[in-house]
Amino acid sequence: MKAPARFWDFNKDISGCGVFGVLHKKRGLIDGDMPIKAMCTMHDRGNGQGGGFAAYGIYPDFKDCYAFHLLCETQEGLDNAEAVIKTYFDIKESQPIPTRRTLAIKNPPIVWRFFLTPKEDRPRWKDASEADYIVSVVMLINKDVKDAFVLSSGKDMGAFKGVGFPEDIADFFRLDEYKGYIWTGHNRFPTNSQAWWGGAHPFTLLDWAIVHNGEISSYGINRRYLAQHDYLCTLHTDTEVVAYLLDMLTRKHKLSLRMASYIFAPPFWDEIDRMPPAQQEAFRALRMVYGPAMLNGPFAILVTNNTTMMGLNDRVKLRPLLVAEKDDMVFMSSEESSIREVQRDLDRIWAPKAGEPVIAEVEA
Amino acid sequence: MAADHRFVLDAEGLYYKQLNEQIREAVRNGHKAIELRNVRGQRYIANSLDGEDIDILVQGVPGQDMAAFMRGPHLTVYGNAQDGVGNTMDAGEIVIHGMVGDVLGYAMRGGRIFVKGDAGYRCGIHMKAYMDKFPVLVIGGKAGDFLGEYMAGGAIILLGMFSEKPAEVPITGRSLGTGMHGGVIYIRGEVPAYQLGAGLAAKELDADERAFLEVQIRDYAAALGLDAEAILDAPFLRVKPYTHRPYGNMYVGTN
Amino acid sequence: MKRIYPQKDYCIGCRICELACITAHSKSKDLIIAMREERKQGLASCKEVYERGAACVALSCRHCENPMCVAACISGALIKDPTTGNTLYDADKCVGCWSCLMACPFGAIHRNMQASKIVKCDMCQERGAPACVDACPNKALLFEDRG
Amino acid sequence: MLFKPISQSFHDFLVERDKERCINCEVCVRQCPYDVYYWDDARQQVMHDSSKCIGCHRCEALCPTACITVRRNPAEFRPNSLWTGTYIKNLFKQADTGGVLLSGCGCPQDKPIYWDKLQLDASQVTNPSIDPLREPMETRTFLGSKPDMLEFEETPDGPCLKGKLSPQLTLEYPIMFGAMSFGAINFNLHKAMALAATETGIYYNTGEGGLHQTLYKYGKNTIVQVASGRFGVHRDYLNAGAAIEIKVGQGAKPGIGGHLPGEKIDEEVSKTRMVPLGSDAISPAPHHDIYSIEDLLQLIYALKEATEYTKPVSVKIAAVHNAAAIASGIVRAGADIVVIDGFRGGTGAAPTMIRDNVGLPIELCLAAVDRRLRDDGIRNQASLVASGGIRCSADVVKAIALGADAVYIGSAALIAVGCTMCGRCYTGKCPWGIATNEARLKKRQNPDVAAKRLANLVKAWGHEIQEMLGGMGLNSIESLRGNTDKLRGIGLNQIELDTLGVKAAGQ
Repeated sequence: MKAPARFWDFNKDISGCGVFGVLHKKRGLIDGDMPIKAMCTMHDRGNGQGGGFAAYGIYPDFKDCYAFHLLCETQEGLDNAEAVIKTYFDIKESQPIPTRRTLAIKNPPIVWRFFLTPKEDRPRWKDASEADYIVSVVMLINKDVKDAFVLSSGKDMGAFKGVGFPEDIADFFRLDEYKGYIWTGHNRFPTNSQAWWGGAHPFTLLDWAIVHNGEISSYGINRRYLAQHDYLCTLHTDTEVVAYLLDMLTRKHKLSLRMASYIFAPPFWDEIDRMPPAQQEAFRALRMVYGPAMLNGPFAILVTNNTTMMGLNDRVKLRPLLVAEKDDMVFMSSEESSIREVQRDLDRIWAPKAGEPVIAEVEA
Repeated sequence: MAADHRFVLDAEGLYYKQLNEQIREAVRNGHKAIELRNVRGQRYIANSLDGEDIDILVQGVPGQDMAAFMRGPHLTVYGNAQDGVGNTMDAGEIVIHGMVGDVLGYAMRGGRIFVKGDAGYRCGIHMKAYMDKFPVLVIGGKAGDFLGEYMAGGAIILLGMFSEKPAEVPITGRSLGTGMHGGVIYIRGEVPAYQLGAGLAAKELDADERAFLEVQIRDYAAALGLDAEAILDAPFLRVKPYTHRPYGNMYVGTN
Repeated sequence: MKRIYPQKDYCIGCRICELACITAHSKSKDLIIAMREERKQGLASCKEVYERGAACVALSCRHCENPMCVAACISGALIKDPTTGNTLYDADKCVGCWSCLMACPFGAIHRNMQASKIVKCDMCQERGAPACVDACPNKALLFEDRG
Repeated sequence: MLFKPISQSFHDFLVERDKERCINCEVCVRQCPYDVYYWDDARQQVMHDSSKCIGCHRCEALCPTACITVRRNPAEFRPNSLWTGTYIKNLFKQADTGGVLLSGCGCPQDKPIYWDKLQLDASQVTNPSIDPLREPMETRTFLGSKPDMLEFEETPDGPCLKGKLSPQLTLEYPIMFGAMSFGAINFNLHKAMALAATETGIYYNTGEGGLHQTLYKYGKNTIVQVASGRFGVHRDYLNAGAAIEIKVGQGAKPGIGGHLPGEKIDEEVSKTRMVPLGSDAISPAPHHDIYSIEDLLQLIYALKEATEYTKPVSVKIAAVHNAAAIASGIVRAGADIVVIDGFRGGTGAAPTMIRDNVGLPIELCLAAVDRRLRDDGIRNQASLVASGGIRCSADVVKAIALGADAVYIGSAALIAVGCTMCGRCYTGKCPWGIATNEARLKKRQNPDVAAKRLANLVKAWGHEIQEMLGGMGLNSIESLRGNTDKLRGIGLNQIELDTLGVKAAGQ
């Protein structure tokens, strides 16, 4: 793709944060209360400028539909977005996302969800794979429809986020009423004050959801690299690139999540130089080819999809990340306290090494 | 050389990379005499090939840059060749029984190329000689413009005899030997003065030059099955630079 | 033993080594005074740059293993130091007969005409390292132990 | 002045000698190849003639009593911002001789230097700066064609690559010594570059004068160049280096060939270039086998065939108006590396009018080329090397942020070994022993000393690059490459900012 005009002219939001995630290996359903409580423990990692959650397994009745969560500043925005959606999808269900009026959330936008199946003839992107087709429509709405924004677009999952502390956002979206087998939560401390609902975490694309603590200093080149591969960054935040990079690497380049994590946080050259020849060759090639996708700067990210949760640190571990296990549950968090808050006795708790991915998977 | 002793490679349908790899492989396996059949446009035949005892016969039309950087082998083409034959060639001999395209023997610094028919534009540019290396280019037909431009060494011999061009076309194009600062161009018959590059003049041959020419012509005739005496039975002229530093006084220093 | 080895390929013939030698062996240790005043009093360089065409090389006493100069010395002013192997010169004993000068096959001994004494490289024992080596702008003089 | 044309009366420099300090040692006499100084037998002292001085400052550097100062000649013409002294003197010279004005070194004119109008970023609070003295800071760089994606087989021992990558150059620092031919500069410096490149894990470029037999052993760190004159080009030469570069153009003289005057062709140069002693070595303006882009493809693959696809092939062009489109074509023609040389690039000799008026600043051209290759989706297919007026490590960092994989340095490397940019390289009488093959002068470069200085330079820049990277919160150079977010423009207009792909400072 040709780089967008004035591709260098962007405002990148910078934020400090806290992250939490939990996965049940046997798809056991976890109450929304648990991630909410965990995030409350880390209240002081944020400043009320953003909070959000991603939950998997919440729409068992619409398992096979793409659940589009929409955020609209105006009714016109929602109408226009719906018109676009109707062009490309058959709507199985269209409804407001249930909310609760809370004092903490002032002037909330309209939040709406659609359960969708792609139109048989896939207008405009006939030859695209189904996933590419979904991504194209999401990009289209986010880029061209004024005042409308797709929060999430995966199956049997959804993102809930906005401006406020995570507990306020949870209250607003009535998350205590949902049950899911994977949850992630995020508490945000943006450095600049222009907080907006779309800029909160998690960032999603298809089934992927990402919560991130830190700043991606390589954002400028990550974004350009994505533009070369037809991904348009529209959200003014560095975390967005992780979602798109993951989509590109795992779906288009067919790399495993582990290989993608090596691309994000590759071993240092001196470590590579000490590896056996075959691995040396592999990692040399990986760094040569995917250098622009490397995430440089401090980060701890939790990446989830329908079956997996991956925790990853930058390669010099500039942000904290802890992992814990209890029976069939795997927890990942910025702070041990948040895990202990929701699960006092743990089978095991450890801090993974810098740059070493921890991958928890739902059993088949 | 009898064709039945040759190692035969069929180039039909082969891309040049495969053909050239097969040639290199054959040479590595000790084959000295190789015949390439059904060649149609494959580039870089004998590119960079090393070895005086290698003999390659090309049946068909070889592609661009044949024998570029070649050092040593003997190459025969029974037909026409395209552009860039003998590009930056080092040593060896190329015999072409037809005509050739443009840029023949560019920057060639050793070996000989014998062309029976016409040659295209910009042939023999920047040929150079050094020590025992002395490139020789013999063109039996007529040549295009800029023959021997920038020539720094070696010899070009232009006969104008076996040409496809009409008789009234001059033996060479414009700007013959322009920028020449070494080497010599021999021309059979006349060359119009206005065709010569700036500062050059055609003169008669001295005894040494005539002796050199005769040796080359006899080899040429033998290689192509022609009558050497018939070729030599005409006056020749030679063109040489008046200085090996034609641009020595062109500049005034500053900074 | 460390010796001074000239690299003729990189000697640029500037003669700065000679100036360094004069300064190092002057009383004033000041190049300008040494050249203007002390030279008149006979101060000379132990070092000399020889040139032929483009080739040049800076030569001084080589402290030979079997020095001809020591053999030729009539007054015992030149002796071979048994421990360091250096060819030592004692000016007090020198009588200015120039025998050593004639014996030296390398022309490495010079004259102080005023004092009727010879001038010869002492490898700047006082200074610690030879001044010529330190001063050479092109590292064409090497001070090293080649066994 | 007697016996001299008028033009020489207006000389550029004045030599001042402090009589208090001069000891008549004649070091200056022996060092000046332009005969400014001489021993005056009648007066029994050293004398000088300022009119011959070219302003190289060699005498000043070597004068043991520091009694010499070389100044610009203060005798100035009547002030006139149009008809400056330079134009007046040049006109006089041309009227005297009818000659084409010839210059050495890069363009000295006061034209915008965009490096100086770009400021770098640094981390504060939200992301940490990294301390390169104690933490890993990676500058390793690979040059060559890369695929767009890879396939791995994941084994218990770790991932294994499926398939093979094309050949690559591995640089420990994103810096290389640019093409300066043997002949233009002398053997001692070629040896010094070879030694320094080997020591620091980078590459040097032979330029188009062939490769001296004794330097073949440094081939692992050598890029051999093929230019229009094809001097010293043969199969052994092509296989001697780690990569081959086709020189199409040079920043200092785009569209112009080369001309090594006979004065500089000594025995070794003659042997290496394979041209006769003392004759001019002329490189045509174009390659006469390249009149179109498909011909470039033909030559690229001729070289790849000649080396059996074991070496990356680079193509160097001058920064000209349409460089972005040309570079795109070059990549599509199969080049593994594209080199863009800006108009400030150095030269041993170039017609002054060309040097000063043709070509573009590398900064703008580099940004345009990088963007074009990205837009065309072929940025991975080739590496991008920038050159032409890189003066310091900050320039290197800015070049990489603008999209370069690495840079070539030429003038900076020569200055490291003494060059003072006097610009008389074409005379063959370089007082610093650089651009000369005269036996007496070339000795002034001791290869061991020069190699040490060059290696020092690369290492010092390497440290500085690491400091700047760390300051930006990056610990690997690939996160800087093309990351124009790390740059802000000061004093640039919107078109310049847009071309560079950089925001204005404060935004």
